[in-house]
Amino acid sequence: MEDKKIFTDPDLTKRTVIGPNGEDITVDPIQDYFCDALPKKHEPKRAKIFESFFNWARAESIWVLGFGTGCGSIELYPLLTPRFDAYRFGVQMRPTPRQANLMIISGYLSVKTLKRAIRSYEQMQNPKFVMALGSCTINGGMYFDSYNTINRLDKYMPVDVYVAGCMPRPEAILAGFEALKKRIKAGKAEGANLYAENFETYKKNQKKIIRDWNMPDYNW
Amino acid sequence: MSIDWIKLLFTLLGLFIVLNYGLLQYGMIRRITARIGKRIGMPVYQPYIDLIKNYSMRSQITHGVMFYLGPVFRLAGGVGIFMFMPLIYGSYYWSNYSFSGDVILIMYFMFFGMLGMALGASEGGHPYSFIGISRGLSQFTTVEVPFTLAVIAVAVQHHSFSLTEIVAGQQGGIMHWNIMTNPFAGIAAMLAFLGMMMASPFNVVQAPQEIPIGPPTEYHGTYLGLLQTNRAILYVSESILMVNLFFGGATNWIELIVKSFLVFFWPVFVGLVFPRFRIDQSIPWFLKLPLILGIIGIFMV
Amino acid sequence: MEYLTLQNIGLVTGFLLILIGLYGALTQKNILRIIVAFTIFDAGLNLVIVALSYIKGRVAPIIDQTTGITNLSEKFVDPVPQALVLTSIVIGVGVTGVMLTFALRMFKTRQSLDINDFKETKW
Amino acid sequence: MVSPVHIVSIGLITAFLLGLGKKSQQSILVLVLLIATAAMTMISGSWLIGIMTGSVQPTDVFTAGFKPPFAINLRMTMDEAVLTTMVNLFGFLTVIYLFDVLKNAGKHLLSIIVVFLIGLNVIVMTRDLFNLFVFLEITSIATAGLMIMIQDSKSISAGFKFLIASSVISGILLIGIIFAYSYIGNLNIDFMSNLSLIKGGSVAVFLVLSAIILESKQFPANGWALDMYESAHPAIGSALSAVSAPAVLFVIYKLMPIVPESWHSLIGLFGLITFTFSNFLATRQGNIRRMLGYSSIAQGGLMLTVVSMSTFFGNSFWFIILGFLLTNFFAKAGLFWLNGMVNSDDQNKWGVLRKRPVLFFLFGAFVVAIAGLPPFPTFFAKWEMIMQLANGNGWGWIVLILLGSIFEISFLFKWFGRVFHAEEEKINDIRTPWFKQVPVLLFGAALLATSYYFVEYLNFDVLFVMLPLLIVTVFFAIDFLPAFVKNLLLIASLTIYGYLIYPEIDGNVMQLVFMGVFLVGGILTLIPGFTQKGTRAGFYPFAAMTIFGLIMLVNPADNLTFFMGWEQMALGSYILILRGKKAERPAQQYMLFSAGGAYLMLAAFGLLLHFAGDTFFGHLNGMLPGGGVVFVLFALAFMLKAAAIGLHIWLPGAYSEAEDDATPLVSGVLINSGVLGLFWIATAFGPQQLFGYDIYQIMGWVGAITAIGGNMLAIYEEDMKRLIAYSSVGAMGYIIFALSMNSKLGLLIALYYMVLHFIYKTMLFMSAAGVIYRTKTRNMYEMGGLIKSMPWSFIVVLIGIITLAGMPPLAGFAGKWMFYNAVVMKGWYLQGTMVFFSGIVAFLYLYKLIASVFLGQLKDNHRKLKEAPFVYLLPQFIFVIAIMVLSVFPQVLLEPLATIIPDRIPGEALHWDGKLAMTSFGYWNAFSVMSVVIVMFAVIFGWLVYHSRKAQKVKQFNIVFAAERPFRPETTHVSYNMFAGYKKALGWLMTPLATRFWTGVSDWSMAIADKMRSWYTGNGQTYAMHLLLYAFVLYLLISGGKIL
Repeated sequence: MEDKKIFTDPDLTKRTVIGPNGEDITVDPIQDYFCDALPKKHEPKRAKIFESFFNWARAESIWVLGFGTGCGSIELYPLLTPRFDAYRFGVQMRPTPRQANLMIISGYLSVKTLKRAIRSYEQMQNPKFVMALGSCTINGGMYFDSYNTINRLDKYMPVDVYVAGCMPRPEAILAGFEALKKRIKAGKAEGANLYAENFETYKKNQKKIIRDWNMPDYNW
Repeated sequence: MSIDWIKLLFTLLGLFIVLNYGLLQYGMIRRITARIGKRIGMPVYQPYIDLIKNYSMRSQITHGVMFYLGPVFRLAGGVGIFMFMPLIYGSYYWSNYSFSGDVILIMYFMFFGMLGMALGASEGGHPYSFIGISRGLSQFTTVEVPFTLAVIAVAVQHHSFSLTEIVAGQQGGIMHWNIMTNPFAGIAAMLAFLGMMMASPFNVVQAPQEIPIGPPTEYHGTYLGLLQTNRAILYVSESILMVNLFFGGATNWIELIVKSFLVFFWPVFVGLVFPRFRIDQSIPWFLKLPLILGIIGIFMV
Repeated sequence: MEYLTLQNIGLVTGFLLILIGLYGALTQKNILRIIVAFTIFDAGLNLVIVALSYIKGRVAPIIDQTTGITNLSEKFVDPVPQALVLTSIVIGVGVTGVMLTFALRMFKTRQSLDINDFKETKW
Repeated sequence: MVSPVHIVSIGLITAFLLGLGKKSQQSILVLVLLIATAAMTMISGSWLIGIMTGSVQPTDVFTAGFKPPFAINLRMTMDEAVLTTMVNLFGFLTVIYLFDVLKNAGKHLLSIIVVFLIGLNVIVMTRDLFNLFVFLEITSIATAGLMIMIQDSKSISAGFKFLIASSVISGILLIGIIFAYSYIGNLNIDFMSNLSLIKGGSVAVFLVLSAIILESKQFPANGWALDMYESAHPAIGSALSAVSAPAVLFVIYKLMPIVPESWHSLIGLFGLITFTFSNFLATRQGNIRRMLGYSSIAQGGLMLTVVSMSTFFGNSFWFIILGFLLTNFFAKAGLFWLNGMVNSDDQNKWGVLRKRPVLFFLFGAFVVAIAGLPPFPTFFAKWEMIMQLANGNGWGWIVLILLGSIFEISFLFKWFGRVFHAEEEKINDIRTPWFKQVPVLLFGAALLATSYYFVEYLNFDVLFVMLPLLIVTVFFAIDFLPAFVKNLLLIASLTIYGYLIYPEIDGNVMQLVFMGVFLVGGILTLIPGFTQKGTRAGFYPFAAMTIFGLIMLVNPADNLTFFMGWEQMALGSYILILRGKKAERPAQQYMLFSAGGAYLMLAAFGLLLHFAGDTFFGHLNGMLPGGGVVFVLFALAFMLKAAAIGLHIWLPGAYSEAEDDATPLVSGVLINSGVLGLFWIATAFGPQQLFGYDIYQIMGWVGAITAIGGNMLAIYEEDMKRLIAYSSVGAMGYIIFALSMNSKLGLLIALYYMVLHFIYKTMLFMSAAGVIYRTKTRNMYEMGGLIKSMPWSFIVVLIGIITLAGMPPLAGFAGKWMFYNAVVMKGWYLQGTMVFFSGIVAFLYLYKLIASVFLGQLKDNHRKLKEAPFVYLLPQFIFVIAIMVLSVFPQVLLEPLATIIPDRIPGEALHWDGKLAMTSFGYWNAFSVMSVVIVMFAVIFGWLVYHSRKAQKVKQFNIVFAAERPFRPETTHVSYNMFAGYKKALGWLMTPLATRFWTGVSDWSMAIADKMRSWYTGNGQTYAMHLLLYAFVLYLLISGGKIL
């Protein structure tokens, strides 16, 4: 009888409120509060020269979403210190997913965090990139048989660069940035479009893990 | 009504110069900031790349009409200040559209962008936008008081609100600059300038660690590009305003750039040294020393 | 001794009565006593009226054998106040009567004749 | 012509006849009484008419065949005819009114009524002192008899107290009479003119006079009278107030010739003290009848003043006394009678009157008449009295009258407001049989007729006063029509009126501007009224009254017209405000402050008359030497209306609690009357000094503080309308500041800003009204995200706030730009900076207004809102167009406005070079600024729209929320206490000093009144003591401190 345990969120269930003139207004939060459009694929510019110019700019200006998961987030901060100074490579931290291009999944993802990570990822704008740190995002690492962590990140979102290690040192992450830049400049970093194209698959995978997905499929 | 096309061309050229200068200046400042933190820092041209990248974002979202208008207002405000600002003393073509109005027009045009931005960000509906805006507006009220006193002092001193006149009155060497002839007003304005630039210690408006980045939380892509463009233009324009008001204006571009860079370096310098004020600390701060200096400045005339 | 005329005695007595009456009216707590005080007050008033009109050596303005019918205006005291005093007495009686009526009714409502018990309307 | 003595004889015969009747024939007896009173009325009435038309000569009736002084004579002249008619008519109506009571009462009551009437008639007519005494006593006994008509312990004990008091009084009177007789040898008033010259004779005069004064219930020796008013049957109370008091006052009038000249003013002063203090004590009264009693006594005091100073008032005496007498007669009687119908002394139960619109209207008319507001006779009488007093330098007197009037207004309108708002469930049923209604209706009609004659007598301008009054009257008459018809009619009549009046004022730019503001404002603010359903009873007459009152201010022929317009506007707007659901207290505050302002103005008019003669204050043309006080009084009065800081506390409540669609009228339009006045005094008086201080300097500071204070207060408001209301305070501060700069530019700013403030504030209030109409709430934190459902309203608010903030390129900037120039020219840097600061502070609340209502998160219950109705939007967009035109071509307005400002005002004017505005300090070209901005804006917007053409539209919760989602709109929308940080930083500026001060004033005066009225202990003996003390003090004052 697992069904009974499913928690229904009172903020997301339909409800009736009384309008100013005494009329009944039915509010369906999912419908009314959230945009339920699905992601679209955004084609690159047809003119090759423009596209490569833009890709160069994207590669040289990587804005990282400050979202730390797992133990790897501690390895991110040294990037900004004089010793490693990721700014040199055009890498900057942004506090809001709307403005960020790169999401760094810095370690294992518990199911709960995965949900948030996906939301944040979806709120980033195309083109967007994902860098995954550590073994945990590749095969679960030491949490391979944990009941509440995922094993493979790229089942849930398209990953551009994996940086191996447990955890990778900042130098490795810097190398990861370089690799990502190459990928972007080569026009291969089309993760956002990949996600949009294979949205159903990704969503299915995500929902398999996240039982209480009670929001519209795509978080705008 | 005949339009002076050559003048328009010069104005646009000036705008282009100022935009580039602003972006480079920003890069430069970031670089200098990095060096103070013993880092190497980003390339000087990094702001260009950021700008291009933002304009090249493929997807965008919108929260409504006002969401669009916010950045438009903001940039129009910034460009407006530039448009009504005489750049080079004695040059007809580099005086932009300053014949439309005097320093008061410029002062009030600052609000134009602020209010528009505030409305646009509010349309986004993000609570942090509201909080950031309420802080920004609150702080702005007292920032402007010493600044206004200083402007009035200068205007009284030169018997004109016209920036051209004010610059003309300061010609003839460093001792004629208003910062020398009326140091109190000058210092009051420079202190107020800290607040206008929203640099630390007065950057609680955007407070990245606290309310992501305040008003523009929801802005991205082209919107953010507009805002960045505006920042480049606005900061330089405001620096030029300070140069015109207190540092003798400029008779050529080199002088203008050097002076405005030095003026702009003042809030950066302060910001690197001091930590951030809370909003209820920063608001009264401007009503203390800067206000007193401003009042002395006005009665010095 | 020249002040000790009948008129002055009347006047002084009258005013004394008036004062006594007023004093009584202002200090007595019993309504009936107040009414009595007012009758004293009235009596004093009337006495003053009569005394004021008294002229030494003259008689009351009533024609009888002793007065004859000639030169009456030199024999009589001023007749007008006499008439006034009659009216005044009548009115005094009337007022006293009304007051007594009120006293009766007041007693019926409260079973009390203390004037301090009738202060429900104030301020 | 029937001899007046037959009034008495008919009465006596009737009294005897009634004695003969049997209990079973009570109805017939009542009929007999009715006929008798009718006959008495007819006799005195025929004399009145005869004397008025001149067909009959005033006459003396000699009794007993002798001429006075040997016998009693009754005189019948105009005065007596008026009074006896009043008495008898009143008696007649009382009989009708008491029909049910009399039918069931004993026959003695009928006799008592007749005796009472006879007594009063003779008191009025007789010229014989002793006869007077006799009939005073008879009246007293009859009054005592009437007191026990209702036989509860209250009225019995009150009757007894009355008997005690009247015994004491009659004692004093009798001694006085007898002394007078012994000195002078007769009893006729006409033969006593040299009594006071005889040694000791003045004591006799004093005794007689003081007895009568005591009889006229002067403060503070009047406890017995108050108790009577409180406990007697309302019809009897009404008789005491409406006929007894005037009769006694008439006796004083008769006695005045024998009273030494030097006493007159002292008696007058005592009367005035009664007026002031009785009204003062009445403010603490909850019991209606006692309150009416206080009020009657106060009116009596005022009339005593007039009567005792009849020689001083000279030709105006009749005008003044009739004004007070008739108003008090009709209105007080009417109110007492209404009290009898409502049958409750509890103000809360008076709400029942609302079920009878006609009676309710009359109730209002009575209250307003007593309060001395136009167009009722008291208003004109008070005006004339003050003018005369001012002529004679009676400043202290004026202060007392005005103080008393303020107290009067305070309690009367508290009552009125309570009746207007008393809750339905507390309302019991009202019994209004025809015989109770008829007297009230008659007296109501008579009051209105009297008012008509007074207005007619004063010969007002036809087009500017009589026509408006006529229109207002018509709207009272057609109040039963549906709302939209009346709305249409009012708009039409305003339009036609504008058309009629245009040729009159064409060429006078100032009048055109203000008339435009008032007329156009009136018309446009009425348009939203089309959404109203039903009859909307009572709105349109008062809306018309307000608007036409404003119009009267624009082109007044003299000070009186101006003042009348002012009061009329105050009254009309008071009702409009009172109509709001929770407006009782705010409306009361509004009325009090309005009245305060009006009375300050009245005092100023008095002073002006003294200094400058009978000129209209706006036409003084320059310096008025030593007019500092006048100027300050005027300035205070107008600043009250314009809500300068400290005097502003009425404004937020009044504006926000008024009906939503009436708010633009009472705020945006009406507040300009204050500006009009200020502008007038600023141009007419020139710079003035008070105690060596430059008044303009002070006003400048007041304006600056007002600007900051108003705006600061607005920041923390959560109520949409209160926020806009406080913003009005700020704007008014700005205008006051600009005016007090006293330079050409300053005045230009004030005028320009007046027009602009009118436009944007009306617009904002209407827009707010539209939003409130849809959302049914005024709290901004309950709204949010309305831009999607109400885009047009949003645009209006946006334009409104940009204008308000003074941002280029819209019209508001013109004001700011001129302001800087003016400040720098004037040298008021500090004040100027304060005003500038207030301007930036305005951003805070403007942002709050637009953001928390239109932006942010849409609330659940507002999901299905529609745009505000078209009739709300139409006027708003007319205003928007006006703003747009002004923004591009400010010279359209600024150039004509500049012509209004007289040349003698110092300072530099604004120069125009084509589209370029110039001063010696700066320049500004609105057209080119606008062009630059539009081009720039369009380019950037085009660029952005092109770039973001594919942007995905998202919904309200699609925001980054730290990887979570918002829970509810209510918890996501930031609005409540939005500027908490600001409060923390600068909240100390908001210490509500003004509110505390006024609350303190009110609390203290209440406490003092409470303490003072405990003087009336309720003990008959104490009251008797009061009488003696009063006489003693009066004696001491008259004799100059010597006991003998």
